[in-house]
Amino acid sequence: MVSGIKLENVHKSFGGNEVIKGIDLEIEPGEFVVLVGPSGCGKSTLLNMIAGLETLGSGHIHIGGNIVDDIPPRDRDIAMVFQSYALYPTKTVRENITFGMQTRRIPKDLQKSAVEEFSTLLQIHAYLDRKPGQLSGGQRQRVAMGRALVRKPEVFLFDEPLSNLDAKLRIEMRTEIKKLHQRLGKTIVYVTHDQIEAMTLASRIAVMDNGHVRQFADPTTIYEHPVDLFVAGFMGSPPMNMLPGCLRRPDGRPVVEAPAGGGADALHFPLPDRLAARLDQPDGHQVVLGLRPETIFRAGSELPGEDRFTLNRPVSVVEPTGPDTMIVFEIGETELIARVRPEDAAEPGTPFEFEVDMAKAKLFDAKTGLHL
Amino acid sequence: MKERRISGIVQRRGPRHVLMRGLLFAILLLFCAYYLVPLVVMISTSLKSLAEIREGSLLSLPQTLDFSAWTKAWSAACVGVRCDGLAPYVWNSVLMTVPAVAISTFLGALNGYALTKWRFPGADWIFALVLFGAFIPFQVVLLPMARTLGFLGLAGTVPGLILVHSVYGLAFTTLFFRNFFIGVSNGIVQAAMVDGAGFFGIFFRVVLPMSIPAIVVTVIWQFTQIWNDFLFGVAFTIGDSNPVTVALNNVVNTSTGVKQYNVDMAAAIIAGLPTLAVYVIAGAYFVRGLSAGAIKG
Amino acid sequence: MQSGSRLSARLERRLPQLVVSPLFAVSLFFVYGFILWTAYISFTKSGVMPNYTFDGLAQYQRLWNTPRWYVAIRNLFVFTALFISISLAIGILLAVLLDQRVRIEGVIRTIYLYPMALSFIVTGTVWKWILNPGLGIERLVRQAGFENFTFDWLVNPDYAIYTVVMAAVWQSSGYAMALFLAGLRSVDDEVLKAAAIDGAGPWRTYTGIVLPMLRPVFLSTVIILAHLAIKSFDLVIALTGGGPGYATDMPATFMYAFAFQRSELGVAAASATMMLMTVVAIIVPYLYSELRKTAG
Amino acid sequence: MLRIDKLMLAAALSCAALAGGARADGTVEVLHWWTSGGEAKAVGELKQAFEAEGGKWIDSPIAGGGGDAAMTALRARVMAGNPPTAVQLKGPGIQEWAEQGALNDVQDVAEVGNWDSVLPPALAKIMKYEGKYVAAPVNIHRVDWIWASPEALKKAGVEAMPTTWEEFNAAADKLQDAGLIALAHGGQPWQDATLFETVVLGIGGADFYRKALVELDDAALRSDTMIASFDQLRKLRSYVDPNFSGRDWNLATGMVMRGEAGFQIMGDWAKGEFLAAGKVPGEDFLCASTPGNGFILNSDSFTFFKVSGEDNLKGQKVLARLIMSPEFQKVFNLAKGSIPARTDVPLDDFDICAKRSHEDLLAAIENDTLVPSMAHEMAVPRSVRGEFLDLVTQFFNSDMSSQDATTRLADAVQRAM
Repeated sequence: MVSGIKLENVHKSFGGNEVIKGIDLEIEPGEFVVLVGPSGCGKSTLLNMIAGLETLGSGHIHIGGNIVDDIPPRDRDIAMVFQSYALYPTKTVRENITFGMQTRRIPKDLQKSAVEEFSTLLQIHAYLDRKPGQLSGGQRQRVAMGRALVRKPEVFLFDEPLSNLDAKLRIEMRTEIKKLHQRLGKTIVYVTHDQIEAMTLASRIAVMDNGHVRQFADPTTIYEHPVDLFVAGFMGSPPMNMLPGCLRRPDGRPVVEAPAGGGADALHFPLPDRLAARLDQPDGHQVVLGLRPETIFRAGSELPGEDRFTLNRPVSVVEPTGPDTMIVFEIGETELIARVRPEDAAEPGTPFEFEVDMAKAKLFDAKTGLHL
Repeated sequence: MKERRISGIVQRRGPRHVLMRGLLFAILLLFCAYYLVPLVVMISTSLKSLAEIREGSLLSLPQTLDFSAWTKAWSAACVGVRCDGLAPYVWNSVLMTVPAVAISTFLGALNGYALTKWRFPGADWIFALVLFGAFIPFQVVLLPMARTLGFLGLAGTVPGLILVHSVYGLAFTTLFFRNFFIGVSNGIVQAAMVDGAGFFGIFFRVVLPMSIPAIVVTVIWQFTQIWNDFLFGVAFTIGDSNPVTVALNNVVNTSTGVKQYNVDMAAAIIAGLPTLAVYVIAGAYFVRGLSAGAIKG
Repeated sequence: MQSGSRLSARLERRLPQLVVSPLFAVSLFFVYGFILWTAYISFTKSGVMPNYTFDGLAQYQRLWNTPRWYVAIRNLFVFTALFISISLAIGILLAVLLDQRVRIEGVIRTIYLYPMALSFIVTGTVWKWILNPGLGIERLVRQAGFENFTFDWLVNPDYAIYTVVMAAVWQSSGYAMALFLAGLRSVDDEVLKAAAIDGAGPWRTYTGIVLPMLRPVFLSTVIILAHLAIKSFDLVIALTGGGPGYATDMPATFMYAFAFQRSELGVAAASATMMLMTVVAIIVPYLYSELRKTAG
Repeated sequence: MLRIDKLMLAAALSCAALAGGARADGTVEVLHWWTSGGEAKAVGELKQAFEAEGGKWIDSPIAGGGGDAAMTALRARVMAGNPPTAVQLKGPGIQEWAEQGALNDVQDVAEVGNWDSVLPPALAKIMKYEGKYVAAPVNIHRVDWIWASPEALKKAGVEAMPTTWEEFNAAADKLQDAGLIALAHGGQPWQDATLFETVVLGIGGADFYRKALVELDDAALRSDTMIASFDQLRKLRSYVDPNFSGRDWNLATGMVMRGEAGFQIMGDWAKGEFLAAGKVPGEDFLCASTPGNGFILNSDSFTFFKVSGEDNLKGQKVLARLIMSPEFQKVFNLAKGSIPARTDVPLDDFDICAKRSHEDLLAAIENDTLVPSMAHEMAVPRSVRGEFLDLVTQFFNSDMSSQDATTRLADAVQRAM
């Protein structure tokens, strides 16, 4: 049986400073949930509380249907992988892996077979008798995973496990973790500040900020339907363009009016019907228009569609990434990024015809930050 | 002190936990008593009258507080034919300790820096040779040192004593700073070099400001050692320039005459007060400095 | 101009050596020069004052024929072994206990550490009182109603050395505690968390994981304590004066007594030379390992 | 107004001090370990006398361990080439330093003052090196005293002060039976040795004492008399309370003073302790010589080190003259509890114990029973004395047999010679 996790109104303060401000979260058995957010948002604290490494301020935590508020970590049937790997430096790799079983008095032959099984799976067979100090970063990472896996717990907790690896190894290990999840089917809670890791790994993502969960949903929903400016801005790379403006209805249809700057006329972004229908805000309401970089491209480079809007701005910076090229331009005071095909790029300073797919535009209330 | 983040690990609460916690505090407090008893006895004796000391147990607390022993120890106890108390000698000790601590700490920092961040052939050997000097019993060097001071014309002077303490403090100060600097990234030095700073520029502007923890540990150590020294003080100073430890000895170790234990104890506490204050005030930094690398094997 | 700058560049490159060379010269003279002088004196007829007439091994013969020297050596070994092991044990125990989120840690730590600040010139008298059967602990316990309680180690030649150990441990164990506490604090928190997840209780966490990680701290603490033990002088003089009889004599006090009380500088120099050889035997392996570790 | 007066006074004083420095009649730096009580007062007398002559006095007191720390400093000072003008140094130590060529003689002062005729010959010999005075004695202490508490003796039914060791033992047994401590003693090597030498004098007599403890005659050291002496010392050990170890002598004196203990065997500096507490000799405490008709001599003296510079040399001579002046000898010894080193100083102002001491001294000179103290560094070199102290204190603190002690003592003395 695979355990789910349920958090009920969880609070935590450190010396009068509230870091977790009431979180409710229900994680289904077998789910891969990623807690993501900027540093200091409370995601690691929350993970530590699930692990029992941090006491609860108030509220309840259930694992596998049982309240574990006062259960020490060893009895929660969990395993954890740490950012620094936290291997025991004076023990060999084998001893590191079996330590948890030793403390639980698991018979020697079972320990041995478990080591066999997972060292093969993680390809750490060759250095079982070395000390952690003699291993490379990637090898240590594998050992840390081995230590977590070998006890076959119901829940795995990962605390930024890949952040100390170089880019290539990180992608490799990312895939490996995903494979492991698919193979074992255990519940995983994974903390990272890297939104790409969150997107690639998660079955559901909890975006956290300042002690709150802003949004808890599957990656697509998070990306396509962020509930507020924070989630919208945090997920996606390069981040979503945020253009402040105000709501106008010049001919009955709502548009977003943004000053173009430099004495030019203000721009009027027409809103698609789907969005327009929902709006009941009065004219002049301050809003933020959210445009993902990939929804801005060179005019005519995509098949034509509905709700397109074109504008002409000079290019300020060009940043090729290989598959795409980023073009930075300005509307008023705001810098925007467009993701164009490399062959569509232009020299900085030259005028450029941008086309915006308004069907994918998001609209937020400038005051509350909420999605409209 | 750094906040421990593991302090939140959930533990089973129950009678067993309460018991263990009680045991923990019992042991801690027991040791507090062990460490405190001598000081408490000293303080309580210093506050008794001579009559009360003669009658009662040495370990009992004073019935009435009598501060006259303190005044006497500070300004009226007789050291030889002079009866000005310890006050003038405290000042002698300050005059000797402060420059000696400053010199040995500064030179230790400079040497530790040169030996670790500008490694040159033989640096380790030099360090080993210097370190061995920390283990020399001072009684061994007393006579040749006296001859040397006489030769330098520094015999019986405060500068002579400062020289002696600086020389024999160097081994430890160099050790502390070397161990600290080993843990400091070479990149910082290299970056400063790229910026055009030279040997001393890097030392004063980059390395020294970041070695506060090591400086604290070294200064505490040196201050305690030098302030508490008796042997060099007695051998290399004359009469009125004696450090306070020698004066204390003269007050306490009377060969005849009635022992004024309350004055003795007050004098002893006065002589130990500066080092005590250093430990109490800088104690937290001391442990922090130690963990910042001054103790690495 | 150019040659000038080349000269200064050359100077700059040699600067580290130039800076270290006074240190080197000072040690060479004030440490090694003086050791050689002492070694030489041990082969002369020196009595009241140094006398440079060569006298062969006579002083060593005299030294090794003096029963008191054997007592001093035996005491040094007994004292050093007990002092180091007890200080280590107490230091570790207190460091581990203080590491258990004790709220008043700062206060307790200061209490443990303060004896290091005081010299035995200051605390010797009070220790004498506490340990004296007629004045201190024994009397106190007897007054409390335990008439047969005896604690007369200070005045018992067979046990007096243990009272010296008690006072020495009092002074230095807090320092050992500070070193270990510093060591514990430098252990990565995540390792401790990992141990908690792995199900290790406090005992297992410390003995199995944390303490083995403190090996370097262990080593440097032992060296610092050993150097205190070898140098211990004030302590013995203040507490027992070497007595009862000369039961608590140590090489340092032995040397001092012969050099300065008895006008037998030659014997004193011989004993100093033996002492230094002991120090070499202890320190050189440490230095060797130290150098090998950092040479890479 | 008052303020101005004060200022003027201060100015006048500082000018006086300066002027005093300028017309100083010699400078002396005196290294001593008399840092408290009657002793410090006694040194103060010397300082005053010296300053009255216009000299400048630099005081270098170093207390502790009967001068051990001071001797350490002295060696360092001589090594460094800046010895003090005068050092509180005595006995064969004077000869040792003289042999090093470290001393100045004050023979001219001694001849003018006719020292030879006023000092006991045994003492004069110690003060001289190669026929010239290099040191000046300030006092004579008698070591072989018994101090007693009349109150305790009465309680135990002891009627007279003992005159033989048998009587002493009998009295001590009575004291113990009465629940008192028979012998107040402090377990420090020099105190143990003090007991030892008074026992040797009492058992063996002055001639034996001289042979064994001064001339270090091997046969004497191995003789049955020596064994008998150790037997008596063992006996004394049994009269001591269990907490004696490390106790300072003045605390032991206090025990007699309070009537807790019957006897203390200690030199006449113990008298100073009684007097300081306001006790009257003959009433509140009793003094008697230890058994045997001898006089164990201890004398403090100032030894003159090789200083240079006219100012220092002059000061040295003035100091030598002052120390030996009858006026100073009287004042000093009244303060310290001893008797003058000069035998021609009238003792009218002294107490009965001092007078008795003086009479015994003259008699001892007459009968040739004046012997120098071994325990107090008057008889043998410090190296040999050290061996005596080691052995005696070892004997006192263990159950070594007297036979063993005798053999080991003789061996140790041989080694040190």
